[in-house]
Amino acid sequence: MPFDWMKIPYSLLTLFIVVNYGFFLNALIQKMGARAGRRYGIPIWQNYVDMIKNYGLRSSITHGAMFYLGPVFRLSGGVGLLLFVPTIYGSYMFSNLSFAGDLILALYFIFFGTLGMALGAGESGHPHAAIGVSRGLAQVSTAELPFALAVFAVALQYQTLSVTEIVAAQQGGFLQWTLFTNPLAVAAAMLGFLGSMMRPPFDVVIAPQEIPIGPPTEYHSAYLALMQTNRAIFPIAKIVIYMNLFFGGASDWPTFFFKVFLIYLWSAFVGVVFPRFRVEQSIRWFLIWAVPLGILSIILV
Amino acid sequence: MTYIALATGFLLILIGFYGALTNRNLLRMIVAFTIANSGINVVIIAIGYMHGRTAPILDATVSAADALTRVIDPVPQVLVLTAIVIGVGVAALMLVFAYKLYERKGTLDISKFAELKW
Amino acid sequence: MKDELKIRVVKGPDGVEFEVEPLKDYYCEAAPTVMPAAYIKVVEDLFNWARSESIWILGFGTGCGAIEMRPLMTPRFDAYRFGVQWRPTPRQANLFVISGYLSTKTLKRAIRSYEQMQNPKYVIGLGSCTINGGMYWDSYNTIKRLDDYLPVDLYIAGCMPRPEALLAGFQDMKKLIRAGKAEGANLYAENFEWYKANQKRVIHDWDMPDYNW
Amino acid sequence: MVNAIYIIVAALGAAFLLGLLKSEKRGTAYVITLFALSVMTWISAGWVWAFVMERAAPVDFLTGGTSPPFSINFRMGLPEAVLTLLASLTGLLSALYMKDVLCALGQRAMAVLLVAVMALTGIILTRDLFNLFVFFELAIISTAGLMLLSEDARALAAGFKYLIVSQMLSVFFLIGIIFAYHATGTLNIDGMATASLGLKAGGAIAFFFLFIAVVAELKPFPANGWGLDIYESAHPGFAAIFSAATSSAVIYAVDKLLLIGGAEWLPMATGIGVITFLAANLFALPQTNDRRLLGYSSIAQTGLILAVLGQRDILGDNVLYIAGGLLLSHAIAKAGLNWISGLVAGRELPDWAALRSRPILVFAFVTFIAMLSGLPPFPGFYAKWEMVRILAGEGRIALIGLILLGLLIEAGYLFRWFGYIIKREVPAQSVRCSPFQISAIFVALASGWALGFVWGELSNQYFGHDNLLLAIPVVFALTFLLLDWLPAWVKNSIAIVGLSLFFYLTFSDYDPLRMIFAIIFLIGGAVILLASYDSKGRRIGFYPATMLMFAGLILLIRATDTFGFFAAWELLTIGSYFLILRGKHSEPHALSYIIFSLGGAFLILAGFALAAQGAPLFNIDALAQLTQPLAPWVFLLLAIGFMTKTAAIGLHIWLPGAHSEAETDVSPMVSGILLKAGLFGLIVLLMTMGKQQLYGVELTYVMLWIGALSALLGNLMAIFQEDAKRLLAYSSIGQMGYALFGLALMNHLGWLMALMFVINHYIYKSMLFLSAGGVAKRTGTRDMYRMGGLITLMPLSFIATLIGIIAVSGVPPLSGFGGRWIFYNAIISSEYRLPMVIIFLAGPIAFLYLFRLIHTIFLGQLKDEYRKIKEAPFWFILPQMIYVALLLAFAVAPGVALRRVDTYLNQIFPGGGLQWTGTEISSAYGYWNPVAIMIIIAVIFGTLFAWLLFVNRKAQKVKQFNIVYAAERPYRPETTHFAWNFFAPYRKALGFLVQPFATRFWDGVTNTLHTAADISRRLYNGNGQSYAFHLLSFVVIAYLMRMGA
Repeated sequence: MPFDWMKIPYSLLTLFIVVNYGFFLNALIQKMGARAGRRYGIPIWQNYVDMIKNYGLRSSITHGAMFYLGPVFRLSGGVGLLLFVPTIYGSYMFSNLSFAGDLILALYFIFFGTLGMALGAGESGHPHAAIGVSRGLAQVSTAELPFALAVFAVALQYQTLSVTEIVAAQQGGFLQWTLFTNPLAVAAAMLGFLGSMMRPPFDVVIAPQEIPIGPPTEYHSAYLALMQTNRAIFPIAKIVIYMNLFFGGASDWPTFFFKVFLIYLWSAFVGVVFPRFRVEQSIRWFLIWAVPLGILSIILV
Repeated sequence: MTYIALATGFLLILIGFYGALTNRNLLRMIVAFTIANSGINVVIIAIGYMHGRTAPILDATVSAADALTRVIDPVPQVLVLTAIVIGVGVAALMLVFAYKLYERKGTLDISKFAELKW
Repeated sequence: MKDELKIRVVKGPDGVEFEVEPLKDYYCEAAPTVMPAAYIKVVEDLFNWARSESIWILGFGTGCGAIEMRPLMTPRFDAYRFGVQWRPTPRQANLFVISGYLSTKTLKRAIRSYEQMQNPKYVIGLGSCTINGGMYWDSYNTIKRLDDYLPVDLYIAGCMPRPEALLAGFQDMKKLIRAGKAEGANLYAENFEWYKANQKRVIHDWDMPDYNW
Repeated sequence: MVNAIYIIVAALGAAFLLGLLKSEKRGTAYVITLFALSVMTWISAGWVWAFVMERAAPVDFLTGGTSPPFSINFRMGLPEAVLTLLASLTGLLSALYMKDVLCALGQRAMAVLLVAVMALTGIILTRDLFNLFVFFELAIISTAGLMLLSEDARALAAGFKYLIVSQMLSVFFLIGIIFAYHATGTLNIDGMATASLGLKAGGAIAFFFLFIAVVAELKPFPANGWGLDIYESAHPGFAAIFSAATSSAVIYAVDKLLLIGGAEWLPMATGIGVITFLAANLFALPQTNDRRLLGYSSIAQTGLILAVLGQRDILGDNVLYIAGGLLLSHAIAKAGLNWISGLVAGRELPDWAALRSRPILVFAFVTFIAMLSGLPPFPGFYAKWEMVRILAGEGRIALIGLILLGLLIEAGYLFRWFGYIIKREVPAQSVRCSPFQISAIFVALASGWALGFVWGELSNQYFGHDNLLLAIPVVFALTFLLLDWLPAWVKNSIAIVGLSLFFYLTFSDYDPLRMIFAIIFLIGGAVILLASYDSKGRRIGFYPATMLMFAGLILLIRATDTFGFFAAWELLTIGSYFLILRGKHSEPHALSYIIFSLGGAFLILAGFALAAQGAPLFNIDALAQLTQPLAPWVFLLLAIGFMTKTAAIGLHIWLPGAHSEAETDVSPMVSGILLKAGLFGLIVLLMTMGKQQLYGVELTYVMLWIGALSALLGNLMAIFQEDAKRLLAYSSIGQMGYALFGLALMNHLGWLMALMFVINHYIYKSMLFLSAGGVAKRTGTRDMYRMGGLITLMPLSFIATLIGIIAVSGVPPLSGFGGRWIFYNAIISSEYRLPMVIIFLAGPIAFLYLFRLIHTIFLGQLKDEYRKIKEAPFWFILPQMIYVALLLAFAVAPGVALRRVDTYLNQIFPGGGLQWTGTEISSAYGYWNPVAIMIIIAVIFGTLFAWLLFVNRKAQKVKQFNIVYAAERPYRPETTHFAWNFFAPYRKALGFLVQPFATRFWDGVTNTLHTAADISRRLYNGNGQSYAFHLLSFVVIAYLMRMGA
């Protein structure tokens, strides 16, 4: 199959837009959180400055090969996730590298970064990193479940695993969105979404004082900069999937920005309202509240 | 007549079994079995007996020619003879065992020889 | 020295015995080096700007002044709007605020945490105690001059200085950084022997490598 | 041919001659005894030769010059010839075996021995009822006499108890004889049979007494306490005769009597036989004394044969083949085992560990217990197969169930015993034996194998099955027995070459589906065997076992009929059992493995038998033609049997121990390869039988649930393991659950996914087991929390593990993802929703244990004592690297293996397959492009890595304690390595799911059996009078049941 080399600059363009939007959105959401606490909050460009600062640190240490590879895995996971899913529906330019695989590829690629990050954190030899990973994996294993169920309900509903086709099926008015055609699946997925965004009440994984921010406790300078970049890309990439599956996708960038913002806002909204769960509490919470919805959605499809 | 003999025989067998099952003394048990053996011998004879005939011995009184009609069936008699011999043999062997057992433990109580179990 | 740091003989799974010297085998022995600025000035200026606008404070309260830092996170003072944030791990922190008096016991932890921060890193002495011992000038177990032990970039005087003073201090700190004058880490590396001698003079149960990477 | 009477004459003559000798001439006396026994053996052997080779007709020998009923006649036919040969040969070998004690006791003892053997041959030969009685009494008297040979002082009491019982029996016998005679007027057995004794007045009761008197000699339950006492206390040489020859003779006597009784007495024989078989095996369970155990086993075996005789109405002519096979197996094995017991000093079962000093004795032991358990290639196996086949054909299902249950219990205690021998500490007193004794055992051993061959030939001749001992893989495996003196690396090379060569020679035989299995079994086996080069020395016993397993595996995929399939199944089971048993602490685990496996195998046997409906040769493909109501039951039996091997949840408890305790290079074999045998069985089953419904429940749907639950619970249990290999073992349960799920989906993609799992699981599980094994070898522990930080010391092992866990977890770009992708496509087209949910839950859980595996071993803190360890041995690393390469290759080009299978599956599930366009693979629902994925990820990863390397080029490498530790410092690596109870929160939340319910259930079953047996066997209180009472009750109960029936 001849490869269309223009895919590469196009993909880089998508990447560029998403990175910037991610930095912006992260700061914005942080600011909104601050406003909810009646603070002014960080400047909107703060995350850029932080990243430059981290690149600008003169010294760094390494704990070994996997310590090095951890952030690389992490960011590759984020970038890959973004690029394996078409960003803008109907646009060849922003269909990215989605020819490589369908929804399943994206779903499983989410774990690429998680795994690599966990390995890097492990290599640091820090018990807090390991504790954080242990918590994170334990929590994500059940948090992903309602999402996986919902995804599958959607795949069953539209009888396809191709993201493009799923979006295509939702065109023609917002009532065609999965949100309205299969509300149970969306409900389950959106509850699962909370668990994967590392915001309260599910952020015991990175408990800042107890296990100083968990897995990345040893990471600094450029390592941290890479991970910060990922923090800009990854939530967006993930939200893109949600948007495509449940909210009709986006056929142009403004719609994209708007929908991504709203979906992101959902986790922020819950995050500022609720206190923190212990890990076993969140596991039970997902199993009791989110998973049954997912199961129902699969059965009722 | 036959029935009395048969009944006696079975009674002896039962007495023998009863004795063997109720007496703990080895010698008494052996005696009981001898009684039972006698009983079975009587039974065999009784079964083989035919009314009005004579013992299956060919001598002056019974010629070979009319033996078929005059003597009783010789086979049970033969069986009894063999059975007696065997019975004696077994009884003797049991006595030897009893003797040896007594030598070993100084008792003839069978319940004392229960080391082998389960 | 603590028992767990003494040389010990252990037996491997194959039955061969060998020595383990914790300080050598478990800790990096390298000394700190002076880290030059970026070769291109524009780049260094950019970095200095970023460093000044993104000050990550190590969340380590060493003395009573720590209480003055908490209000900075609250709506009333909200230091975040100045690019100031707190990090729970020294690896990610750039600024170490020694908040008030520093007992010799805590000094050891402060040194360790300071050394685990990455170059460039800054120290602010908060309150009089860090300048001359303050009201504890004759105490048997606090240090008197913080500058003898760690390279201090800035003092915020007072007993205690209020959060507003801290905010003002951060602004001054930013100016120092932007001007490229906050080179405490390099100073520390240059005068490493001197700092270590001072530190070891007051810390009698020294039980760590000379430089904590 | 020599007149059979000379058998008796030789013995009697020699016995008399002995009486004439002076008592000091013991040497001469011994020679005479041996000579007489040899003559008897020779005569019998001559007859056997005549019947077998020259197809001679049975001959009657008359004694009194007239024909019966006026005289006693002996008959010599094939069974008689074989049995007399057995009796006299056992006598001869025992005489050799007992040389010391016979010479010490003098010619009287020898005379008694001769009389005993003579009496037994008499019992076999005579056709006269009263003569039978006489020989019986002679046998009893001589038995009692021979009891005095024993050094055990308790033997006296045992002899006396025996005499008590036999006194009662002779009374019954005589009553029976006289009444039978009275009714029929003859004493000739054949005469009575023609006179239809049972139909005459009082005939039934007469026969009842006859029958009961002879059957009671077989020590039926519960009237068998005396027999056990004899076994326990007799001289082992005599116990061999008592067990092998006496039982056989008496069984033959029963057989003759049944000729008189006719068909209506057969159920009674079966009933007594089966009850005895079960009870004796059950009571043997808690037994600790070796000889008493052998006694229980002997009683059980004779019970089984009695039951078989009771089935002669349906077995017909096959009864000789079946009962004969069982009887000869039993006789040889029991003689051999009793002889061995004389060489062992201690009387507790673990004392037999002394045998380990002589591998030939261990081999003999294992041969004997295999013969007893009815394992291939011994006669018992063929007999078992034919018996179950015919019984099933006639619908005697309950009987099959009881017999198989008994066999399973018997195998249980026999293999437990074998475990003691291999694993327990060698006692201080070693094996003491003379060349005579060894040669006796050796003859038994040789005849066991020879009979295996003969029965194989017979099976070929009569039923068209292949002789297992002629199958090339089996022969190849057995050759290693002879080559065991060679150094391990030579044998290893031969094994690898053999496996590869066999593949090369046969690869054109396989369809694409079987091809996958053939490659995994043969080539995969060869690759794993590379790791075996690491073993030094000779590694006695490893190669025969391994090759036997591989022989079974390869025969399994080559089998076309159910017999071949089942035989292969049992072969691979035994082979793998021996392999697993080799592990250091694997004794209990190997035992539970063999019990579960045999249990499963018996279900398969029953299933096949049920399917065949009596047909001697049943093609596997013919399973497809089965119809209701039979088909679902066959399906059920076979499916459970196969799922035992794949360790489906509930039947899984053997797997973790067995796989984790096995040796380093064995774990990958039993996990990566052996588990596939179960999957292959399931594939064959589902391919032929398809979906089946039982009471309206679709069985594949149930399998779907089982698969899903196995996946979930296997994974869940894996995350709580501290032991690396145990973790991998539990993970296998989960992985097999996925494969099972895929198969049970019964659609094209489901099967493709299952096959993908087959390949993947072989590669990564073998790799991970080798890697974990290599680490365990270096660190001396398998507890992960004791390790940590090994990445720098064992980088290659780390890479293998890393690649392995990425592949297992299904993360792109490695091949595990392909499996998941097909999985999703498979379930999207399936209408089963609920089990899907379960398997969804299982997916992410895999990450938990996989991360734990790599983290706690290779990352984190390195411990003091492991600072100097080296990379795993080269021979462990080499296959791992091959697997890494394979995984990467398979990840990029899954089509190499799958495309042909995909096409092939179209025959079974038309449509619904995948499209292969260029490098892209697509289904009706989705698509993926493995090459593109690999390239994209590599490019992204490479770019970012290069960037990070550039910006962090000056990073200072620090050591393990250079971590921020809340301003403190770590104290010791042990307290800094977070590894133990790694997923504590998970346990808090979901720990209730992994309560060992299955383990508790099976423990409960075995405990109940043991306790019941332990309480019930107290029936045998050792008192002779109680035994007499048991006998009477037995007679009464038997009578009441007979009359009731």
